[in-house]
Amino acid sequence: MAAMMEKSDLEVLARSVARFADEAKGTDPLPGLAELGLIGAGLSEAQGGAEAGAQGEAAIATEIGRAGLQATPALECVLVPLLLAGTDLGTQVSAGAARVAVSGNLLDARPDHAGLPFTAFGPEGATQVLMLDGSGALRLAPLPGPARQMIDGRAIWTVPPVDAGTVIAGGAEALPLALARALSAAAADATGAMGALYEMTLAYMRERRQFGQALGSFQTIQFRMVDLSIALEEARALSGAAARALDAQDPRAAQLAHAAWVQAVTSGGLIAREAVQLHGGIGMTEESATAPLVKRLTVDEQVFGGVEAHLGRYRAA
Amino acid sequence: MAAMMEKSDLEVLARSVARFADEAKGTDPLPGLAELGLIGAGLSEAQGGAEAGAQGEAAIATEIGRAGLQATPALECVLVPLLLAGTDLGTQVSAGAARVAVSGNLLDARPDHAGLPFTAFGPEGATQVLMLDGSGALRLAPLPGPARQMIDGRAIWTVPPVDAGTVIAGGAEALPLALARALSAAAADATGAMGALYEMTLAYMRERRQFGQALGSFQTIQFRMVDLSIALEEARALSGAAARALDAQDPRAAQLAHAAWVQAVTSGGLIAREAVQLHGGIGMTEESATAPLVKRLTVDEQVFGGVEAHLGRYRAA
Amino acid sequence: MTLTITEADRAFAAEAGAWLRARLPADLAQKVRQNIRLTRDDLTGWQEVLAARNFYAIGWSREMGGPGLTPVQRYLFEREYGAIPAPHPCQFGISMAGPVIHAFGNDAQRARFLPDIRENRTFWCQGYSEPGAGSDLASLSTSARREGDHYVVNGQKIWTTWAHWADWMFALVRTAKGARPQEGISFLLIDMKTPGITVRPIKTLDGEAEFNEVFFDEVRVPVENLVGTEGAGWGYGKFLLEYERFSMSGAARSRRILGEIREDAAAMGRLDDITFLNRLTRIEIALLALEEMELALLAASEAGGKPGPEASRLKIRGTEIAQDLSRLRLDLFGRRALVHDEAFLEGEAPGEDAQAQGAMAAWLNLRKVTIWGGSNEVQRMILSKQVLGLR
Amino acid sequence: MTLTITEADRAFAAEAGAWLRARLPADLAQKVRQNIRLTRDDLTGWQEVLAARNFYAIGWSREMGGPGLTPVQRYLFEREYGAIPAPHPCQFGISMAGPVIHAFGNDAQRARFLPDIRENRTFWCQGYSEPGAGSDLASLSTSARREGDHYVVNGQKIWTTWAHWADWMFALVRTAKGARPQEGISFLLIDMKTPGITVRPIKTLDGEAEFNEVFFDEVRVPVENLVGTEGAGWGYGKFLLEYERFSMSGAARSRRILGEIREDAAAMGRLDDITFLNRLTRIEIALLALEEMELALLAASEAGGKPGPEASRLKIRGTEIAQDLSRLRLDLFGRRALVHDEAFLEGEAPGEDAQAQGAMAAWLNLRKVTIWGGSNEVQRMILSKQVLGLR
Repeated sequence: MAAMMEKSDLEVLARSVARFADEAKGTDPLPGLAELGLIGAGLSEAQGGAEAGAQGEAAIATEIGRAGLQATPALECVLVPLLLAGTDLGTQVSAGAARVAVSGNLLDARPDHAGLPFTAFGPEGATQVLMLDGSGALRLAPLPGPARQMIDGRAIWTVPPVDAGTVIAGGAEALPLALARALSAAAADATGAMGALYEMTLAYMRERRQFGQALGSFQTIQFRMVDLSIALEEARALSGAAARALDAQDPRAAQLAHAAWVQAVTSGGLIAREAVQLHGGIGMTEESATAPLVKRLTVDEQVFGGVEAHLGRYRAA
Repeated sequence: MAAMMEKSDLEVLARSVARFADEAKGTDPLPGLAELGLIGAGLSEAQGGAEAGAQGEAAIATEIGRAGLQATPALECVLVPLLLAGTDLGTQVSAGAARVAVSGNLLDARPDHAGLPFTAFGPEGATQVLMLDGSGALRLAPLPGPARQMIDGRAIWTVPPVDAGTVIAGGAEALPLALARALSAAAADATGAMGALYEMTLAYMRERRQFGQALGSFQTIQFRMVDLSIALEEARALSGAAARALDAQDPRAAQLAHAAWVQAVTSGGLIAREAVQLHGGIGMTEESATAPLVKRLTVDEQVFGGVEAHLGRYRAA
Repeated sequence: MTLTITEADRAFAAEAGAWLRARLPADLAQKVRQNIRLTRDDLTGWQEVLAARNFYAIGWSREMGGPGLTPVQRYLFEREYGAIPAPHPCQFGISMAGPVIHAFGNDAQRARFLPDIRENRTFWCQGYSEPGAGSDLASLSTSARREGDHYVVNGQKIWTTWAHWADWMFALVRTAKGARPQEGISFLLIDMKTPGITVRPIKTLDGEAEFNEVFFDEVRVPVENLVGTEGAGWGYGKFLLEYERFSMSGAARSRRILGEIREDAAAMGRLDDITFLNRLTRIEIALLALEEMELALLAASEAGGKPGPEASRLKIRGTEIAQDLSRLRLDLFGRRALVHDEAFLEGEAPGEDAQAQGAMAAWLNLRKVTIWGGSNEVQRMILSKQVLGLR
Repeated sequence: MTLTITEADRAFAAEAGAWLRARLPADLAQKVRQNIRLTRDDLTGWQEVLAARNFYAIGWSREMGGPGLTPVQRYLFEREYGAIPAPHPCQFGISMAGPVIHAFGNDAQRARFLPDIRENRTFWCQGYSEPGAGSDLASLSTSARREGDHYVVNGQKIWTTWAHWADWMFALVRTAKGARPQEGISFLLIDMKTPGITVRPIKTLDGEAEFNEVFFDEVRVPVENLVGTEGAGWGYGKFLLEYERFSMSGAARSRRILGEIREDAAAMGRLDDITFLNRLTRIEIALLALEEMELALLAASEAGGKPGPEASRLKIRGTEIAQDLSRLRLDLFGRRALVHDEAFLEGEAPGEDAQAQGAMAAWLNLRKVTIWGGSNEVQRMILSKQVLGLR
């Protein structure tokens, strides 16, 4: 058995992250995350972590996703700390003193980028990127310039195809497990975002009146909300199962992580689309509290890969 | 321009087929079809037909599908007469004096049956089957034995892999156009069946009461019926377009036939499933007027091939 | 919420699974695998095997004379059971009549009916639906008028599964006209051999006749066959519907069928067909989610007792998944599924392509699962009102 | 039902298409192709080109000073128009204000407003929706109280596309409280330069600001700007909604975008990806069906005049298909669509991967099409009541 938090500890952790996340909306959350020990919290104590394991990472990601913070916990709190565990840079990352991005091809576990530029994701201000080089080695390369923005405000880089930088010893071996944990955290993040969207939509259906009655009294609305609630429960069920399996070192863990992500994309896509449609015009606007979450889910699907890619990786895992 | 019936002639044809079809329910309809000149009606007068063209064939197929007769007009009234046009056997077929089945691999336009037994479809009592042999030639082979039944009562044979029988000269060349016309008729047949199912379901929603009100007054039911009506219109639109394009010798005609079939399967599948579900327990029974039509649509999808197969053939056409 | 599964639980499940696999007759397994219809003897014969080890009334407490499993053990047992191609046991006695009689009946009724149910000596059917009251049970109209120490029953039930095989029916009947339609409904146990009962089979789309209409013409039922209080039957009926819902996910069975489809596809060389594979994997992931939702609900109800209306989610998704699987199987076999051989389906003749032949009938037959047991529309009504609070 | 297309019709369409292709500025075409936001000048400049040949008010009769096309010619023109990456012309003047003024206004209003609309000298917006009345227009509350020869308008409109660019608004306002909410609504033309009007842009998900809130604070509108009869505005509004619905299939535009996606996919070497291809082909077939449904409705209305409520089907499917296409495009570009460059989208800087960059913003922006113009839910209500007769 690897690190596995007790249920009561997980609830305490979730509550403290939720408090932080509510306050950190609209700010750069990384200093606060570092201060609270939430970067690399899933690492063992020997590696400087809090033994929170995959379930702890999922709890952190869920609350960050729910609040729609300008962070990608699957990368900043999970993948980068796991891949750099035991290095000086890793220690700096966990302390909030260094910021490292991750390349798209690494997320795909595909060494070949065919000499083409590739994308990288991570915290604003990162100066280095973890990537897979042409030989499949994990490499830490300099980022070519300042970040650009994605539509939800998070950072993206376009990186020229260089095989420069330092090879991280043992990184490629650590990759499969680290990616599974990152994907589990990404799924948890999505469940947080879609859970908040669902609650906002349900509240709006109760309060908004049209044709002389609450929207929620129309049977078509009721049935659609039921289907959203089922989609949400499905995503939560698989996200939780993936994190528990990772902590239990269950041989199905990597498969479950892909399954959790497929379900997160499926449920999240439905909930995001319906949240906009059911909110009507308001849901189309920047001003709606739903907007950052709709964008977050839409962006993350492309960052971590869509359903079809992960159906294949599920079968291969 | 090939044979193309005027709109008013098509309506007269449709009405007379409808009259016949209502009377022929539960009987062997082939003698009557032959008597009315509906077998091979799409052929030119020189070939012994009525110059009804693809639109006439579609009108015939629609009414047979609507009534759920024990016939497959796409095969018996269209494909076999077209492939045997100008032969003595063709004349006998049109007169109702001979019955010929069609192999599944011919419907797929795939010569290879890899030495495996294959299926054949056509009228009860057929003794010969049109098939593609291993070299791609059209061949008329003896049927090995009496027909078995499909779940909707129509005939099916399992044929051992023989390259016996007579090669039909020119048959392989006539095949692409004949198959497009057969597919167009199959789509028309399906629109007839799904149109009848839709009408029955709409009537039932108006009359059946539950929880103290007509089912049709529930908004979820209303929206589902709207979606069925749209699905029906889509199928009708493409089925009509395919038949008109065939008669106009439009180069897009074969493509449109595949498109019409894809739409027929998509709309027909939805309408059949919803007809059962919306009728509730009654819809599950043999006694319901919906039963033969639900089965017909389900069977025909497998006989003529499902969506994925025809998406590919659409692109290749 | 996670379930605590002890080593003892695992050992129990492993042993039960091994026992089931060893006992299931090969010919019966093949019938189930090939979607061949079962006879009454097929079903009761197998239930006899189960009952001999007290595995038939599997959900019953020790107090009821059952094996007294914990919810976790029960879940693990169902998982083992679903993994083998065994018939789904008739539930009307063990999961419906039995629990209601135990909960609301009197001691004499318990002593008279429960042992026979547990030991597979009586075959039960459920008299709920009526032509005018399918999903809307409150509007039922079959009447029971009191005459001395009998109720005289008149009316009609429909969709009565296996009424033609049944010894007993538990029925909801109207004993009074109440202000609300739910009032005045009573729960009656009816001996199917009583004069005045006519059973007419209803064939379903696939040609099978598991449903029936049951007509009651002045059928005299002794008053001692009333369960609980006259007029309180609606509450007992609802108790059962919630019970039923939970067990209707069919996840374990779907898991087995998924495996069978993968085997069939491998045999047909279809495992390089990405379109087919993606459909299969999507269903597999939906099934994983269903299994985890079931576990979560089990964990939540482990402390709190009976499952809440959230169980409607399991019924909805479980039945949708079962239908998706049967459709995938039909599409996999394609034209090979088109021969419809009544003799084969009745188990009277070997099928020439047995694996494929049942696929069409199975797909048509499975349309029922989103209709019965409270249609999926009714489940969505329950969820929207009781869980989401929308009205 | 089939449409009769004469040789003259075809010649007209071919000539119009060639003219349009020759006139469309390359930089404007590129902006449209890359989903770059348009400026007011982009739009009015192009409308100027169209108006010079009387192709702007394309649906207008000769009597209104328009080109007087037959329905078939109009359809063929729209097909040619949709095939080029040209901006969708602003419809509020030509398709909405103009036809209502022509049908229900007086001669003075016709003379004053129609030529300016036709010749692209005035830019119009539509004052329908309100915060409390989106799809449910009958409950609108912006008031117009009569004071001498003016109406004094107070209240708020929302979702007013291009109000920040508009010279004029046509608005539904409440001039009286009627027994039914539809009564007491009037149709008013409001000069956007009138004191008391405040326009506040609303940014949509994609960062664009095409929608606005418009606030009215004691805004004085001369009574001669009332169209038709006071209190009869609801009828005029409905006249427009039906008009709008028919033109909202967007089939020609979707056909062009489908072609662009195929080109992009070919350039990316994705045409051997069966999963992608099947999605593309499914949408293509849905689009074919939409086109044929549009033709059938056109043929049916050729004799009968204006399109009926059946046109709601075109709106529903047309918008769903447009969204499916934009989603396919987003998934095709994947991570390449993730850079969000406001300067690029504003047309102020070249994009480094211009073809891909607009895909995310376009997808988010297109969520609106199933909401506006009568949400697709409202279209389904119309169809179920008016076509299916369910109530």
